[in-house]
Amino acid sequence: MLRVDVTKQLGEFSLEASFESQGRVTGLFGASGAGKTSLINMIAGLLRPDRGIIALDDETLDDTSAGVHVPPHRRRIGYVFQDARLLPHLDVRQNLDYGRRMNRLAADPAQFTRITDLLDIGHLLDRRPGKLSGGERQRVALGRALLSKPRLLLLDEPLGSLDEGRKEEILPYLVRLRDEGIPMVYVSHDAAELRQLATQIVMLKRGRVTALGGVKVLTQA
Amino acid sequence: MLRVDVTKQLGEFSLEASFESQGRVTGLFGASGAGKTSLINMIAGLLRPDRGIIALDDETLDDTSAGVHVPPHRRRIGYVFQDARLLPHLDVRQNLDYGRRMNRLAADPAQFTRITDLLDIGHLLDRRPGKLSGGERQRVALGRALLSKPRLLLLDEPLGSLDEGRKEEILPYLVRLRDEGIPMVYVSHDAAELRQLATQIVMLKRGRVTALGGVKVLTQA
Amino acid sequence: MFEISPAEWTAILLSLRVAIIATLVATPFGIALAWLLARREFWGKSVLDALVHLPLVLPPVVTGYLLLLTFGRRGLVGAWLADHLGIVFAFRWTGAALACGIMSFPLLVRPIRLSIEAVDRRLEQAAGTLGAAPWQVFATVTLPLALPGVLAGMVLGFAKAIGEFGATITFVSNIPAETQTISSAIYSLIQTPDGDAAAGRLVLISIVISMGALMASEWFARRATQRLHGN
Amino acid sequence: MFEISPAEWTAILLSLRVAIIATLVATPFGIALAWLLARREFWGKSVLDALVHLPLVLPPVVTGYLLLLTFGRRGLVGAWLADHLGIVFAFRWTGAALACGIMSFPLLVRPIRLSIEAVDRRLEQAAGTLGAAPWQVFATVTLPLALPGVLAGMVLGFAKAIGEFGATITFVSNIPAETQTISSAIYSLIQTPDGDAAAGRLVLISIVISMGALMASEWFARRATQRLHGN
Amino acid sequence: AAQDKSLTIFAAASMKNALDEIDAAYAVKTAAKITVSYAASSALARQIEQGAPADVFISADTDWMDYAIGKKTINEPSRVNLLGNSIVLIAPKDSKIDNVNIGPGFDLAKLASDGRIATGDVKSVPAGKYAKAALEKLGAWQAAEPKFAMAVDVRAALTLVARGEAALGIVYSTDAKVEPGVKIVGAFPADSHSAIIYPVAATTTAKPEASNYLAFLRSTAAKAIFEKYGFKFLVSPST
Ligand SMILES: Nc1ncnc2c1ncn2[C@@H]1O[C@H](COP(=O)(O)OP(=O)(O)OP(=O)(O)O)[C@@H](O)[C@H]1O
Ligand SMILES: Nc1ncnc2c1ncn2[C@@H]1O[C@H](COP(=O)(O)OP(=O)(O)OP(=O)(O)O)[C@@H](O)[C@H]1O
Ligand SMILES: [Mg+2]
Ligand SMILES: [Mg+2]
Repeated sequence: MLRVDVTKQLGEFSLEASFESQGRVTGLFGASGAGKTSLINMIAGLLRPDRGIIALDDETLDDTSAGVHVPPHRRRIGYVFQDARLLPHLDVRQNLDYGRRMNRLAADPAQFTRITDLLDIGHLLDRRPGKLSGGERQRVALGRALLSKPRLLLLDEPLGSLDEGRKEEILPYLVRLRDEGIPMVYVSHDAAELRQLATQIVMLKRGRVTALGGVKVLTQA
Repeated sequence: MLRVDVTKQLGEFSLEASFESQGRVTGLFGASGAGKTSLINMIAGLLRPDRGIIALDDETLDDTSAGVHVPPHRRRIGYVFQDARLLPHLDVRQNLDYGRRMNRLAADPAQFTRITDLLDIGHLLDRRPGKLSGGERQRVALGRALLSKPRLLLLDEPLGSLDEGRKEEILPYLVRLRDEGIPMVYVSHDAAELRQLATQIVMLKRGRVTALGGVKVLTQA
Repeated sequence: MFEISPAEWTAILLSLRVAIIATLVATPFGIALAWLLARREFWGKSVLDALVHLPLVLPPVVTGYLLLLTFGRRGLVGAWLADHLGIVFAFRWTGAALACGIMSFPLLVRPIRLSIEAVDRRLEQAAGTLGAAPWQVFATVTLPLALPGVLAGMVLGFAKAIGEFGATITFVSNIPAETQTISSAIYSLIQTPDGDAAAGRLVLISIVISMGALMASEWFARRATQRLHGN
Repeated sequence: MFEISPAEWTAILLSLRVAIIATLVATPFGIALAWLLARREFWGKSVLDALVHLPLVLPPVVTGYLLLLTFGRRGLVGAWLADHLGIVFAFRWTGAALACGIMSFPLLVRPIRLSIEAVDRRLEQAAGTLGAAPWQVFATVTLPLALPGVLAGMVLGFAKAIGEFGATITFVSNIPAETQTISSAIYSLIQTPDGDAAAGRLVLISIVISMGALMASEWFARRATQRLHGN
Repeated sequence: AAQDKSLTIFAAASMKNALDEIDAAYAVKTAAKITVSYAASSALARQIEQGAPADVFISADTDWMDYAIGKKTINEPSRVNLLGNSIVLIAPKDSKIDNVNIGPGFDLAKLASDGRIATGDVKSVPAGKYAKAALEKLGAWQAAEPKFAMAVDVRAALTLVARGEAALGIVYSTDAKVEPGVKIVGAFPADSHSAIIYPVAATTTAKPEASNYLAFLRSTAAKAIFEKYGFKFLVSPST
């Protein structure tokens, strides 16, 4: 369960979002500049709300009135950034392994192979991010987040720069992940994508939640 | 008329592309990693082909056998990068004006307003790129290229991070630009987008041109 | 303790003039050289690089001596400059500025080079596609983005120029009101058995000057990074 | 011309030892301080910053004299260290290393700070979301990305340590085989009427040493940037 | 006691060539190991004050020896005013100036015309202090003062003249004699300034061997060497 009830002022832009999602995949839908990235930055702990509460399951991650702010590295929340943010000094393999190493988890070669195969990045393992194409970078970022074994996944347009063929390969996998029980917050402006994946939709418009509910709210958009 | 006949080796990836486009909008279609960005980098003059020729109208831009390589700033080719590449130390207005200033063109406030309105970035003019959302950044990059008055526009998934609503506003404008006679090379993996805009399709697969022709080749993909 | 004698005032003002002129004149050369070292490959590059570092490696008196051989009245370059351009360094405050500029040059160049190397070339490419010629790219993209390095280099260079005295005194000796900077005044005082108090006073003054320069540069740098990363 | 006397060999080896130890010991402190100055706001930050630059601003003899008063056998800190930890700087090569370390500290810190400031915080954030605690982020992201600055700082510091003699000779004197570095040997030779040839030879040697250090660092830096920007 | 025949001498840098030769002779004679630290007298005196491991201090002037004695770091009875020197007026080798008579009415300013006069810093370098005293006594200081270029030490002053940067210089005769680029054009009368003296003494922490060394400095053998380098030997030599 994810509970968000926050306000945040960024320059002239004000974000006031309040929703509770039982859904395993919360689809965050909204136009460019609606505040989607800002909102998931707060869930990840990278941006502190001016006021409000963020809670995941029974753990309070942020509570400004109580002065609670769990730092990002203790949240175990995976994040696929809109701008990949691969570590440029590490090769693809090291990027993929980074989360596991930082959390001191044992290596899981089977899982590693499964994910690199799915994302078709197995042939890139020894390359550095500077030599990847845009879509390849995005796939590595997705793989890196998945391999860090998070308890919640934030995905900021993870399939944005991928071609249809690839999207259609990856989406079912994300559906499977969802069904295995890893909750996600999924940002997209592709209604079709969200219909396949999301179990609950939060519609954002200029920093306000304008609709909340099942995927059927997408048709009202 | 754009004529490209080049080979380029990048690590293990080899690009061998040869096509000629009379089309006003050449759609470059291909999966992630197919070589689309590398190809338009060569057209822009940012990447030098190992061997081959690139010619625009009657001007040879690259001819490795004759040692010709026109540097990027003399090509008057506008480029909307896959990763916006706004200049971080300039605000949005200065970014938009940059091409005009460098080419010492007179200010054209009417055109400036038309484009900022179309892209809905008029309220962002005094902001720096660091404070824009992903989609806003992409729109500014598009505006910047348009305002530099190029004789050829290269667009690398310019609408990738934009929502449907916005896409549907911008696409017709690009169609109008095309009809006014500014040739473009348009990279996308969205067949629908290309169908609306492109007059000729170049299909790339693992560095090779696998199909060439009108938009109908998209259906074979 | 805090009465400053007229002679000391003269030395202070001279030091300021020498350090400021040295820093300002050296900065454009430093930027040009930093750019060359950061961005170009050419024959003899490592020799040039070593040459830039030389004033750091050699004892200052040696540098001063070499300056004397080169830029002195009878030095190769010095004689030519005096005859053809009327520029004289020997025993002039200009010579002190030259010595300080050369001594602080390595400290100026390195941070600038570092910052230029760190500028994202993809941004420079983007500027190129917008029609900016290489020198325009340098002036409108590379240099502004390397500003923190330029400021850091100028601060280090200025601080060094205030503290420099070994090369200066060897090259232009110590002539009150012409070449006697705070540092050479402090040195003289330290060499006299009862000069400690006066030396201490001048030490405080040079600390205050450099604190001022430092804080000014921090302020500029803060503004610059705010411009970059904030609004 | 190129026969090196045993005494000169001793000075050369001592210089190398002093400069290497000074650089290696100062580097971790320099990195820590650079990080503090680059990334933290705290009370007294500008005072700390000024303090770091002090050895640059003061004439070296003043720094040497202050070191003598502080770390000398009868100095406040020196006496305590000798009594409680058995560490003696006074008139030992360790003192020469201390003097060189302190004199080159500002040159070490600035480039590192500059590079740390230039590290993209969004990458550090990304590491954080992957579970890296702040110290892990520093060790695995910030520091590797700031490597060019660390190398630049170390080179400047090393070169300075080779050339330093004003503070060293004032603090630990000029005792052959114990505190006489190449630079102080050059100084002695310059003081003797017929010492120029020998001084010139030592000058060449110190140039060669620093050229070596410079080229090694360029090589490392090149590898580091290749790792960053290429494969 | 035969085991500790090593000595550390703290000596003014300007004495290096003479003292190196003397130490070599002493080492041959006694098999002692002599280590000399050459630096500015000021630095050496302060280091001794701070407990430097020096057995013998050889200062280039009396001020710093007096300073050290005042700090009770010098074994005062062992002090000897060993050497003397004189200051001379020099000019570049190819200068037209020659055979200057330095006495009452001596007009140094006029002699320099538009050139500079190099000497050690008149506040801190001994040679400069003596030069200033002498010129004041001769009544030539006021006019000449603006023309002075004060160097960091005598060697630097000498270089300025040898390189032709300065028209004239005032340095020790010991230094002037060995620099081929300059010529001595006049000698200052000995009574125009206080005596130029190089005192030597053992420190309060000196090893017993130091007294042997001090004795050797007063020997005829040492006298010959010192005089070879132009110093005046101020004590009657022991054998
Ligand atoms: N410098 C390089 N060294 C090695 N391989 C490279 C380099 N640059 C690109 N590549 C490889 O070349 C191929 C083509 O890259 P390019 O960026 O042109 O792809 P693209 O078609 O634009 O893909 P996308 O849609 O993902 O952006 C990719 O497989 C990429 O990994
Ligand atoms: N630091 C800031 N200062 C001022 N305004 C900001 C700042 N950061 C973001 N904004 C503004 O806040 C709004 C929301 O930004 P956000 O990045 O959350 O949008 P988004 O929904 O993710 O959009 P996109 O789909 O384009 O990525 C935008 O209008 C943006 O301009
Ligand atoms: Mg966003
Ligand atoms: Mg691409």
